[in-house]
Amino acid sequence: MSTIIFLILFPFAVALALLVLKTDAARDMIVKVASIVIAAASVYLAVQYFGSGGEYFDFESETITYLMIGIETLLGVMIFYLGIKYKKYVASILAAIQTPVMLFFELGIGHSIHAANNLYVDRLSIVMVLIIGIIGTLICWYSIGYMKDFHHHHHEEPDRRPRFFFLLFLFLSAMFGIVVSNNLLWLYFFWEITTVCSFFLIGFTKTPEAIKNSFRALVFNMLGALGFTLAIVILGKYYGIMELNQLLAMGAMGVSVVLPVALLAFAGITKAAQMPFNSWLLGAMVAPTPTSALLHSSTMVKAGVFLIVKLSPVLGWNLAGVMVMLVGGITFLMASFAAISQSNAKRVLAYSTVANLGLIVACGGIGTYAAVWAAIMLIIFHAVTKSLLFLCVGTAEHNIGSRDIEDMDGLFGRMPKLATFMIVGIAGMFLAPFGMLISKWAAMKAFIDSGNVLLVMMIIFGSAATLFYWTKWLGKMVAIMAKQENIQQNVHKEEWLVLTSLTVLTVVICLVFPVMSSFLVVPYLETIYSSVATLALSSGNMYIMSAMLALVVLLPLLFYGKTSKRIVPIYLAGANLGDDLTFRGSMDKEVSVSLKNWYMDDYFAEKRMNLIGVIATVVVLVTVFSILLGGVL
Amino acid sequence: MGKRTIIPFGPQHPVLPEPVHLDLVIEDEKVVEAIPSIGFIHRGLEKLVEKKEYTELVYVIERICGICSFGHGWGYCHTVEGLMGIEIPERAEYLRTIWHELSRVHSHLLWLGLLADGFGFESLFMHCWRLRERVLDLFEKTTGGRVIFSVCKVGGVRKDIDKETLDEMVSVLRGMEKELKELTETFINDYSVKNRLVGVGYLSKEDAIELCAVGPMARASGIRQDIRLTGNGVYDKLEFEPCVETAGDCYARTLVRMREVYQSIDMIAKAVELIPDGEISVPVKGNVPKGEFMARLEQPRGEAFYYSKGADSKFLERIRVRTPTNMNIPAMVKTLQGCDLADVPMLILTIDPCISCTER
Amino acid sequence: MSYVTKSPWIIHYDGSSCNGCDIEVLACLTPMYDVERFGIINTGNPKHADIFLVTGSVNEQNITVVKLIYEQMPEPKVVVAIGICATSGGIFKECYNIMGGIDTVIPVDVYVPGCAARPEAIIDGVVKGLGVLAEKRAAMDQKPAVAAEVKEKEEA
Amino acid sequence: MNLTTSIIGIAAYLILAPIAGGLLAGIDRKISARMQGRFGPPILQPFYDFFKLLEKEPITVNRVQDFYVMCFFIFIVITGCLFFAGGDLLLIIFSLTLASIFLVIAAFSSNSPYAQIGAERELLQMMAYEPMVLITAVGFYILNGSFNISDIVSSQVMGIQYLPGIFIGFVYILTIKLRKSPFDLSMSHHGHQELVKGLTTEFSGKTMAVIEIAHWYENIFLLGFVYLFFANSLAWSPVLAVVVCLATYFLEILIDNSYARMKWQFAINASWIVAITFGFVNLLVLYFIS
Amino acid sequence: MSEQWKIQNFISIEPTQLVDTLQDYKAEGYRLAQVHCTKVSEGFELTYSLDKDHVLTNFRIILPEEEEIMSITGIYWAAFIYENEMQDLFGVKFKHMALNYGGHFYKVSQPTPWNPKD
Amino acid sequence: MAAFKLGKMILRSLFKKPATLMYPVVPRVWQERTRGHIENEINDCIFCGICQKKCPTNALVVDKAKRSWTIERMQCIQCSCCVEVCPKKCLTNENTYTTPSTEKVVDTYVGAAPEPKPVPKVEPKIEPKAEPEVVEEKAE
Repeated sequence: MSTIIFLILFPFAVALALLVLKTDAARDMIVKVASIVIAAASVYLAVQYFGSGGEYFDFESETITYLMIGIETLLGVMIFYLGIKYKKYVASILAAIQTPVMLFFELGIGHSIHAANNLYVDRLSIVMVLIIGIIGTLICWYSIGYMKDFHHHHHEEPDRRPRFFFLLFLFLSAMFGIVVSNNLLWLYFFWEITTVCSFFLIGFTKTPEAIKNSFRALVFNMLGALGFTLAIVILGKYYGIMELNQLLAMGAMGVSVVLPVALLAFAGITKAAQMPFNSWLLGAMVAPTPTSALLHSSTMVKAGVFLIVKLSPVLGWNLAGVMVMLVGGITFLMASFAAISQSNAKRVLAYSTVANLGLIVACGGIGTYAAVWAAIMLIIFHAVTKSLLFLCVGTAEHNIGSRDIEDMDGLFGRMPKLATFMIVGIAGMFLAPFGMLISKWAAMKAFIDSGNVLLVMMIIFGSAATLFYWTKWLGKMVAIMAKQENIQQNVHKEEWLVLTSLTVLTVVICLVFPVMSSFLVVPYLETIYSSVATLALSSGNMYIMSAMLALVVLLPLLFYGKTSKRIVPIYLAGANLGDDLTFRGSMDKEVSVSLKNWYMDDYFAEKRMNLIGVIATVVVLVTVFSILLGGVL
Repeated sequence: MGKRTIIPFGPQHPVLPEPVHLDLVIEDEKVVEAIPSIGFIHRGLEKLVEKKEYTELVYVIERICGICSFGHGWGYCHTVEGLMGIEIPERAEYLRTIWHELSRVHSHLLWLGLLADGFGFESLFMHCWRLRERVLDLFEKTTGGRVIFSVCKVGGVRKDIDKETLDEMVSVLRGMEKELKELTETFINDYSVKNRLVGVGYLSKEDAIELCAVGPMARASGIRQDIRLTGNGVYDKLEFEPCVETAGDCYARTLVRMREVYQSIDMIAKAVELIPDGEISVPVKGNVPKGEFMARLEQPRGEAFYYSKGADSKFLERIRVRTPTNMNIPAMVKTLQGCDLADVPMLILTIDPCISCTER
Repeated sequence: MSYVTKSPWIIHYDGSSCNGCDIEVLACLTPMYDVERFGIINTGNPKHADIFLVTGSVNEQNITVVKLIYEQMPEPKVVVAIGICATSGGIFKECYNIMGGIDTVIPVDVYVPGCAARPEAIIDGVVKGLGVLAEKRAAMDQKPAVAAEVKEKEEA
Repeated sequence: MNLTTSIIGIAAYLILAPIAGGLLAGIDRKISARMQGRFGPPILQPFYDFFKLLEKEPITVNRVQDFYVMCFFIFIVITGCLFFAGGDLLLIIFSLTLASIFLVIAAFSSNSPYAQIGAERELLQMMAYEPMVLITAVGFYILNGSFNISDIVSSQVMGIQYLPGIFIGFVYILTIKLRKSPFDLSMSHHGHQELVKGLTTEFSGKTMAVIEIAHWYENIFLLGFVYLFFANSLAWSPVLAVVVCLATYFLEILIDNSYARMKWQFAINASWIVAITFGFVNLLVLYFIS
Repeated sequence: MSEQWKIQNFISIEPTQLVDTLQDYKAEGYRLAQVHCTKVSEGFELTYSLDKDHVLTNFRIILPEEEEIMSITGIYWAAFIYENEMQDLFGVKFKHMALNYGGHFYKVSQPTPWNPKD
Repeated sequence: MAAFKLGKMILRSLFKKPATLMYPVVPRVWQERTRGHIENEINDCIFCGICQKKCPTNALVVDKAKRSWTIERMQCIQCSCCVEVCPKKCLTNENTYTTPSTEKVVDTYVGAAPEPKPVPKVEPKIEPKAEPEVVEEKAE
């Protein structure tokens, strides 16, 4: 248990220290040491509880409860104030509703309910702790160099790095809190902190756009939190429970817990940026890239899906489950389509994140053994690969001055190492022997088995779109342009270290995923599902996949770039000028060849896709909640 | 610039039988901008007036273009005859008209084939050209050449066609009509063909007038414009009404040309009925007098323009040929904007470009 | 027997010709003459082509184009000049913008006469070109050694 | 299917597929020529072409494209082997996708306009046909309870009885895969198209030969899909299935010769509409009756 | 109808009148049929032919070699082909061309071959 | 939907004999008027040189002194202009074309010395390599 407490408190302490320290050297030092310590601690935690598969702790203290209430109230007041200050009254109103309700409940009914176990660790927690502990700290490490550049690029603004790192570590602390809290009030508390961290990080640059987007994120997350609050109130008032495991147990016993579960899932949906709330995640892309990597792809949004996966045993073919799977499915489909029309790398990544979260949410909604297996696998693979991609884009942005995919022309010539990492990352997101595809495969099979044809169609069409937008990016990466200058020596050492380790991790994790599956995920699933279903992937297929991966890795090492052939200019319809980059154009001018990807705005216009998705999901949400509330009232 | 791709289209490109060049600026596949460049075939043959006598010049003029070769020869002879005040025999006029209309049949069939190839309908292309070969056989039989005839000369024609051959000509053409019906049916009604043609490259009547389009291009946009109406050759005796369509898209242009094939066949049949006996040429001697003469001709591609300026010598001072493509290129450039990349061949083809005509 | 002669792929480029020979080249592909009987495909891409059919003569503007297409074709390759314009400039020889036949720019292997060259003549010309193609292919086998020698000399 | 039959299947595929594929291509060209009123090339022409390409001078536009093309070939062969070894249908589809992506990447890597647009179009086509291919797999799975081809061919039911819609849909997208008109958008076997040679513009000589042979492998494997619809445990079903495969191929040739090349908008609209109307509805019905 | 093709009318106008005249004719529905140039001893002899209902009207301008003439691309955009051609082959100077290839319309081996400058 | 509009023609063509002429296997039958190549009945030629003067491509060279009439085969456009202007009508346009060759073919016809009769038959003078081609054609 002490490891858990350490994981929550240590990052917090580091955060406070970073807020105070102003010198670069000290900051670098602390971040590096803290990162190593946190990563080590999370691995230690994994080892510690690996054998037992986890346990519950009744860590209880009045002080902590009051402290939490106090902080929550403070946060509420602060949001109320900021809302007024920036004329974002919706945020203020939400804070004004939510905080008193929560306060009233916690001091009233909530106080009388005794929570037996406030903390717990199980294998899912271990997975999440590892992700946060390793990926999270890698990103923090990466931020050292990145933020120097960032500060350099935006030198007209005051150096806000202390605040940045403070928020980063505070966030890690809260994240650990989320994945180990069994008490819903505790969970709620950490949930709120991540929201606030995210809010401040999105508004980090304080540009009008950043402020607008940060409030949007805040409002949407608070809407979710409102759902959370209601769920807690209902659970406390009508069921008399306050603990997650009890909720699940009640569900398993057949007690109808659909309404609170639906509300909790709703909170998860907002946090996981599912439609209709996906726009906050897109807006969050104004934040510095490590923020995007950490909060908006690999961890914070994972809190949302984590909650849903946690709830999955009580989802399935009930109203809450149907709601979750439909929202997830629609989001997956529409976000995948919308990604096609994007050329800003971060927005593509954002849409892809939304889409993948949608897939995980849909898996969670189905709630069968195989679906949850797929969901957990997706969480793991997505966290690793997506953070790699985000960080690659960050590095590219600082070195080529743009985050637009179309400006990454000839990146292979300019920054070969980075381009290779990016290729691995992109391939990892959708290609056959890599993890994301394996999970998608499993997810698909789970969907088919669950008999939800609509969802099957969504994943099928969504995958087709995924293929399109990733490959065209990939194409940009592999394009060999003549006469490119190598500019990659400007990249910070820390960045290379992190990128390299993430790339290795991406590949290794795919190689060892059968191990992960059988020692981590399957045992977890066996604890919640009494019946053991067959997995999507037979061992034979896993071997084939591993062999394919080996081939994909080995072939380039053996043959890549080796040729004895005569190298000739490209075909330019007989108008070449000799350098492969220009041709003799009309009026005898020299015209540069410019090759851009397709965006198909007529078909997959972002706005239209969002609109369709939002309408569809709103209809689903409204319908489900009206039926549920109608049943209650 | 953002998402704009810039590619060279031509000079060497499989859909272009003749070299032109376009700088195509495309977004996805939509053409945003197309800047044409020509001059790959410019020979400067009008300048040969200084080196060739007016009687020999006809061989040069015929070789301005291998597809509308006969018309060029006719148009040129026309101007010289006008300058010199020569009245050519009626039979010669008839023969010229027959060959000219036969050229139109061959040219339109050729074009239909190329168009089919342009939208990737290989078998249609093959069948069009298969039929076209029958027309070429008629040419070979009557003139001795398949594409360059060398039958027109100042003062008449060089070769006569006897009665049997004329009748055979008509029966061959009539025989062709049946198979032609199947082909035109495909062009008119086939779903995939219509999908590629209808609404593509729309040129409104106003635009067509504004851009001075000529020939089938103008007629497809609803302009009743056909130089044959001016009564050159024996067209005034053949009673015809130009084929006019109003839709103004590639489909309409296809329709116009297809209808003209049938119309030309009818005209040939009628001319064969009416053709009088007599001489086929008058002797021409002496210098071309001072003066100038302009003649026009409805070539398969539209209005062609011939101008000669005499200088009281065996050599002309200036000849000038303005070909239909010249006048249709502006319309093409206009229609190219906003089309799909896949439509580019279609649009280049529907003006039935004859670049070697244009650049001479 | 080398397979080159069994599957000669052609590329056609129109220099400054009058179209007459061009349409005859095209006519060769169509049912009446059907050169696909000999495995000939009109590729339209120099990188795939074995035989370069040029019609028309060279003028100021297309001189680079003709050269480029020839350079982009992989060995063994054969150039067939079709029609008298491609052979010598023909009737346009005296025009101010004509530089002469194709052989002023690139080596021509077979000349096909005619104005316009008949499809039969074009077929004959291509068949003749096949013989040259086979010779060139045979020469290629000895070439690498020669090339290596040249390289050594250059380095030395 | 046990290990022995798997190995026999793989060996047979490795050896026979290029021969059958090449012959099929030759017959295709001959029939097409006849349909166009021409005499046509010899049946063995594709092989001549192949060997000719091997004889050509090796040239390339950069150092890497050969590698990608090689990968394309290897993964196409692996896909086919998995198929004929009776492997998992989904795995086969994913492997096929991987292979196709290598080809697209090879085209992208050349950074040449026509190859690039060809690659984009190829991607679009992949996006267009992928759903229908997956639906086909799903259909077989629902019907037989297994993705394994060995289970599908030895099942009691004949796929076509329950999957007629999916069969139609699959034949529809087969036109794309076989690169036949109206969907020969990204590369065409004919010279005259707006993209020069599309995807393969920058490949020549041996590289092109590798692509050719990969296509032969691919075509045979794709016909294998058609085979699945008609194969079951009955002894005479393989014969019927082979006949249907050939008939399907003939139908594709006929379609190739009687349609204009459509634009990409049509390709994606039509394929998806077909996937939804035939594929999805068929799946719904399947769920309903099972 | 029948003898229209024999009509040959050439109307001489001054270079300065050109734009106004063409504008008037265009308003009446004339289309541009062709423009051409001949080198004569006084300079360039430009002929602008307009067509209405299949009857040609030709405007004749004698332009001294050094003088510029107003482009008619503002009236008939399609004239850019003729004007660029004349610019390249004869060296006629045009003012305000809507689409000026700047001497790169035809790439010729010698500048202005119809009006050699040596 | 109007599909397979060409289907009938395609299927009919499939089972019909192809339209191909099978050219090299089956020799082409020429029309009477076909303009192939120019032939000179050299014995009738008076070497007046009108043909040389009128030839639009300057493909002909007539040398009165050597009594030779030379034609550059790869320069001739078969316009038959020379045939028309020939005062002796010794020129004819035969309907077979000059065979393609790896070199530019030039044929020279030399007339026998004017006086002694009878005049020998056609005697194409040997221009290296090109000669056998001419003979071959005649054999056809």
